[in-house]
Amino acid sequence: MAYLKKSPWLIHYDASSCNGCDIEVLACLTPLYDVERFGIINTGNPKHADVFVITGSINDLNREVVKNIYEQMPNPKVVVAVGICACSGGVFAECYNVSGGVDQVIPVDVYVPGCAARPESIIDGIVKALGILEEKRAKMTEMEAVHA
Amino acid sequence: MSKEVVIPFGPQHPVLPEPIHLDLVIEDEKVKQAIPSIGYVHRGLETLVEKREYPEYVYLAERICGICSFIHGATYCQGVEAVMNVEVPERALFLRTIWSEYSRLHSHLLWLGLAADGFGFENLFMDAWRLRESILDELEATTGGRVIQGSCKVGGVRRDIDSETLDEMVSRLEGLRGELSDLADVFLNDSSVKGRMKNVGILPAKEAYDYGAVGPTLRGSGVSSDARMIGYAAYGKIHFTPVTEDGCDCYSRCAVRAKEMFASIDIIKEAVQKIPDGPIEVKVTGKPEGEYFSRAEQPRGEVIHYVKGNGTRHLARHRVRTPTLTNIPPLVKMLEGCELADVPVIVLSIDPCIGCAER
Amino acid sequence: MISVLTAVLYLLLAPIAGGFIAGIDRKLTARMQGRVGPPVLQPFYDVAKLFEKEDVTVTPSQNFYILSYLVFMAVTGAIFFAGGDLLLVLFAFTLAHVFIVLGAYAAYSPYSYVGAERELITLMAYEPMIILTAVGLYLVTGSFYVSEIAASEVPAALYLPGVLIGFLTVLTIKLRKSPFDISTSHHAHQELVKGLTTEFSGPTLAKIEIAHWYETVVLLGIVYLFFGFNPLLALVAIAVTYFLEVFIDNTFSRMKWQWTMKEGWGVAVTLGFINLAVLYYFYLGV
Amino acid sequence: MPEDQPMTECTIEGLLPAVKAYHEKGYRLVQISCTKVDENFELSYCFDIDYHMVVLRLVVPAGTKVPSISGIYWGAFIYENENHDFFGVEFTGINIDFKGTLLRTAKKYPFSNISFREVESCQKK
Amino acid sequence: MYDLIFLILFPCIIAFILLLLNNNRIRHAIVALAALVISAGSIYLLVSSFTQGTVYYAFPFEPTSLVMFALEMGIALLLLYLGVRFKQPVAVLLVLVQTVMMIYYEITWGMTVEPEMNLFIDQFSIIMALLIGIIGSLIAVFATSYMDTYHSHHHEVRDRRRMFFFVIFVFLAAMFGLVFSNNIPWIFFFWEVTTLSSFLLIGYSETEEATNNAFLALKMNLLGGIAFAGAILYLASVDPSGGLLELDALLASGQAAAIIPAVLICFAGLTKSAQMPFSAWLVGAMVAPTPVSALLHSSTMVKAGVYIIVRFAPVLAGSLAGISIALVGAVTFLLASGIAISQSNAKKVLAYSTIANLGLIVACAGVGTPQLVWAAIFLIIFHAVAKSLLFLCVGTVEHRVGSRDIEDMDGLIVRLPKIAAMMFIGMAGMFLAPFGMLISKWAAIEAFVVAPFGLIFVMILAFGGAVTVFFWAKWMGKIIEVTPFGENIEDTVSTGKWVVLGSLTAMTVLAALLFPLISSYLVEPYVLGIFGETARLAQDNVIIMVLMIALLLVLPLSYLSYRKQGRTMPAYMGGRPTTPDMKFLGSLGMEREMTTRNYYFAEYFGEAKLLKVGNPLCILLILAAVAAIVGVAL
Repeated sequence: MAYLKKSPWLIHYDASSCNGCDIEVLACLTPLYDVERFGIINTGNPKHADVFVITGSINDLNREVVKNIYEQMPNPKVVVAVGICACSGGVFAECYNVSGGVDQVIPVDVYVPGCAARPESIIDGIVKALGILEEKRAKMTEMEAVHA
Repeated sequence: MSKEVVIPFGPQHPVLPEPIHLDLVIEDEKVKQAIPSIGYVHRGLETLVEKREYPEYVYLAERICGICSFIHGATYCQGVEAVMNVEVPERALFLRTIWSEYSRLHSHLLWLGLAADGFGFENLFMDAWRLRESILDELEATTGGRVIQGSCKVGGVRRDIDSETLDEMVSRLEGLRGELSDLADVFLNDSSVKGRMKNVGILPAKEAYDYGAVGPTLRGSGVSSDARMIGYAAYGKIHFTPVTEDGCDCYSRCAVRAKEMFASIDIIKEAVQKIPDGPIEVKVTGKPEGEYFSRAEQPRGEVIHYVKGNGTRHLARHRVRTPTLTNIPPLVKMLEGCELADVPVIVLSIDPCIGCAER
Repeated sequence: MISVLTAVLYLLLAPIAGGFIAGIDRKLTARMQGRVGPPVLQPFYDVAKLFEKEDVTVTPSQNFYILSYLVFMAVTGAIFFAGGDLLLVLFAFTLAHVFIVLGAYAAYSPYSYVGAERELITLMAYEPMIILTAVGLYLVTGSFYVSEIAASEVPAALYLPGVLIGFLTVLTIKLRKSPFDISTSHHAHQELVKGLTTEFSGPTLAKIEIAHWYETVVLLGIVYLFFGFNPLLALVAIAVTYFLEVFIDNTFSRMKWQWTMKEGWGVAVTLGFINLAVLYYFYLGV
Repeated sequence: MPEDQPMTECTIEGLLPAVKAYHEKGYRLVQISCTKVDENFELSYCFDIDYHMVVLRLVVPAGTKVPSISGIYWGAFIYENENHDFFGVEFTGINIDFKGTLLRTAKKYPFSNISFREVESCQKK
Repeated sequence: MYDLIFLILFPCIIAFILLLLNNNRIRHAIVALAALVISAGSIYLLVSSFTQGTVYYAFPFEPTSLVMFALEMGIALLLLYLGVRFKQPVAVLLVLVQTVMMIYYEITWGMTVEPEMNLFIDQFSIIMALLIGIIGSLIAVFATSYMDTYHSHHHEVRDRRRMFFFVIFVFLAAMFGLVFSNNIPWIFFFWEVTTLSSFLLIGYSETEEATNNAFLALKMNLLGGIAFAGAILYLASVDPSGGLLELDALLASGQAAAIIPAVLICFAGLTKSAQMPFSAWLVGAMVAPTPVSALLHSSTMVKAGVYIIVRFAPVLAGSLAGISIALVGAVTFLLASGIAISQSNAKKVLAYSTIANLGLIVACAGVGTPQLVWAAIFLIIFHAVAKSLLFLCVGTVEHRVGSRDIEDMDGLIVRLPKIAAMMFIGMAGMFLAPFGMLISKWAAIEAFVVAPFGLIFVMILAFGGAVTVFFWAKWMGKIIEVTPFGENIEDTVSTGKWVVLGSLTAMTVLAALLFPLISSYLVEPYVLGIFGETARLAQDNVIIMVLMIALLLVLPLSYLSYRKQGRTMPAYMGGRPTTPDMKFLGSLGMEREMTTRNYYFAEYFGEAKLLKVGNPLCILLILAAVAAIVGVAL
């Protein structure tokens, strides 16, 4: 089993990134990096996604949006925070409208560093997340077994 | 009984790489009303002038946006230099010009790809982004960063490019010209692409000018307006005419961008020919006092960095007016009465960079 | 006339064949885009993964329609491969499609709703040409039965060039390939997110995928009928057809609903009608 | 070479006539920006024709209601809404009034109320 | 024979009782009882007669004809009075023309013609009698409680329920008379009674709109009536002995002799079945209380029109006039289906769907091959059942929800789950695969393929069918949306209504299940009797379809397993936080509510737009048919 690892579908959301990490996430799809080799698809729809790739930090307006997207994803799911802003707020941490990294709102499984994060490290991060995804699935089936 | 469908379009939406939201009111796929709303990526970085000293603030200016990064940095520096009356060495100005045009190339390729994706031509998206990688390679090789370069500083630039490398870069660009024109050819001549962009999102010249459109959005409506003609950096020394198209629709805006890529190559080529030897920076001392509206042409249009110094190491005010912000009113007009399927194409046709617009 | 054995074989093998076709499709697409692309087995991994996921719904009833969609898509194919009446196959097809549309409606979500409306538009666009295809095959082979059409020695494709081209056009609509992927697309980047399938997740989404595999096999089966006189040629024709579909998918932008209608009805009233009119004149003298 | 950017000051009554004059001469509205200087708002209206930029400066005390120029330059609403959201400058008669929802900031009028930035930590976990 | 006479006279008796009676509760009881008796009577007719084939009965001609003539004159006087009173000169003129024609006939031939076999029964009549007897009386039962609610909602409308039920039962009687008569003047008499009845029912609410629409219906039907009268005059003049005034004799007399009266009578059929350019009256008729619409659309009135055309199918078959008439039907089918897309008023959608389906029946009958007649009869059956169900459901919904607009039917499955399920079945019956309408359409396609000029019909059928799927499916989608708001308000529906709706739903499903039996015991023998050959669907296909229905009935059981599994989550709203009733914060700080609306494409399928095409085209086609018979006459 464990087909999750072979077919991770992403959803990407730009929380309050400067676009630097966003375009690098997109660049992962394109011929040079071609993440579809690993079965990764950028679905753009939370209900189809397994991996939540989020760039940029949290502000007051997008807090609910990030939460909403996360909740709408079916289990098991993982969150990958891409770029320093998503990890901690980065250079904008002191801005009045920025309240910090994504982990304030939703649990983050993998932190990808960089400003902007390079496609290679983004792919690395996602691959790492797949391991966690698999653990979560195993736990989920265990829970189901217990309940049943 | 009203037959109107109300759809929350965004902030999270796969055709919008960035969060912006529209409340689409449609009837039979005809958009009755579409008012955009922004604010999801607002950080408020302009207030950080109080925490960062003006030379250090360049990093922040560059991170206003990850696509127009270099030009933001350069325009900010240009503003501070104007306030402080710094005479920047010629070579640095030429290098800024070269990098700016590389940024424009990568941004236009990025846009062409996203636009293709917006009207469902995945292959074209892939092709545009494949070519974009070779531009990014040049940027990375010469500055060290793919999307955020960090090579501009108040008083000049941080890195030099030796003339051999410059020549190689030009010859590689010449090599790329063929592939780029193949790509542009599809955008300009493919019937299905034309079908999706011709007569979509009409913005007549007068409205474009009156509503404050800038950049390709304005030039696509036949108004020749390009901030590079002001002659900042080394543009004054380079022969150049703005690209305009007079279709006033998405197709024209696309054509402007496609053709500007070649203009950029020409500019880089000319700049490399004319680049003088010399230092790449001057030492800047003192504290800025005074104000200046620093203007430059970004891939998306004219950007303005307003810099006001008060005689301390901290600026009193830094305000960025980005092209996307001022292109929003024309966008509101363009969306009126369009088709639902045209919404992404029209929104993308102003090349929105929300990261810029909201800072 | 009706063969239960082939129907059962279809029920068992079609998902495998359909999955492979989808895998080859993705590989080909990637190659055309200058990418390596996923493994050929990727569609199977995707579906297997979806079965491992949680089934999140807006309302439980939406899943009922999808189950019906899958079942009737399978029934459609079973009737086809059992050699049943081609028109009945087409009507069962419509029934199956209406079910997925209803599933999208049931969810009461803006995107799936618009997707459902658009799916109905595509349904309206391709239906006439599909019916004319059956009629054309009847005119040259003298039967509406798939078994008899397939066994017919008449080179149907030669008599029905217009109908064949018309059918290939609407095949693109049916396979939801660009330029006609207006209701839901394989690539998410369209104005409707995932349109029709936006609200389905996990196992239910997997069922939609499997139903799509069943569908692909039947549709390619109809292509076979044009070349039934020479099975080898028919297989080549199927391969060429599918390659062509992938190629078209990669060389067109997505069209709007008006064009989908125009194309679908256009080929029916021009190519389909002219071709059939000629046949009528020669065969029936009317 | 820095550009020459001539600046004229105007009064609140003189604003609309001055803007109208620019509009009639064919100037393009470049931007409207605001700076808080002491207790005053310093509004800059930039216009451009043939790559020559002029600045119209209006200095008003906080709390003044400024007439909107969106009747003359339709697209001005975006700047006026922005300045309202950042500084709390009130514009009267905007054609598309977002009523403070264009950029919904965590703090109200962050650019005119600088004090909180000194006292509070911005990162609130 | 007595069962025929009973079925004609019994509703009349009930009608008079109801006219005299003013007690609502007794009325309910009598209607229910009468409905039971009439249904039982028609079923008895089926059981006793279906094996006998065609049987003719001699019924005294003279006295009956006199009574009928007297009644006809009475009707004429009533219509003249109403026409004058409501200042409708055209209507007055038409009544006068028709009356003069009938008086002329009566004076010239009335005493000399001597038709003998005046009543008859065959399989087609049995089918029609079943539809009239069962569906018609179920609608009458439904009407009792419907009219109670109607009057409690519409205080401005004068309570004329006595008249209402009187007319309804007279209507049923006339329909029975129409399908049992072998005597063409008698058919004409019953024909005129249905015209009058529908006129009175449409104008029930006495509003200006209702009155105008009633007169519109009257005028159009009178136009048909005049053609019918013309046919009688022609037949009497050709054969003064009256031999040709017997339907069977006329049909047997061969195309050359029968084509002229056939076209005239079919013209009457076109007006009655609301084909273009006469579709306006049926659309206008929906101002009437919903049971009236149900009655007009399903088992009476319009079905009289297609009944007569199907009867004349053997005469029309293969003639140029027949093709023209068939094309009127085909064009009407295509365009009316198109118009249905652009309508959001549920009753209007149903009306246009009726017009479209009648068009299909006319197309089948006009071309008139055995297979097509087979299909036409099935279309009549399935349409009657499903359409009456849909009308009555819409009527019920209208009273509960307060609107008959489809856009107000969001989440009907939440608010009125059982009604919604019934509507669902009714709609499925109208356009989905294993159900009746589609079987008939399918048979029609297969038959048209080999028929003369078949390609044109096949094309029209292919396009019309596609359009049909669109407008039904989007409506279906609307009612099954599971909205997060809305309460179950179903308990206010009365028991009587449940019984009626339940029976009709059961009949929709049963008709599809029993279709092989109906085919082999009723329709096939009829077609065989007329053409000497018959049509049927291949047994394989029948088996497959029955299996499909079985599957459809089993699949809902899977619903039981869904309750346990899975998490429910609000719909995807672009990431925006949404309240449970789908409100969200929009631009400019406005609170907005997500709404879903169907597509209508008024600019492509608008009523005015398509009628502008359809009416002239159909007039031309009718003129072509007339030209064809003039050619024959010369």
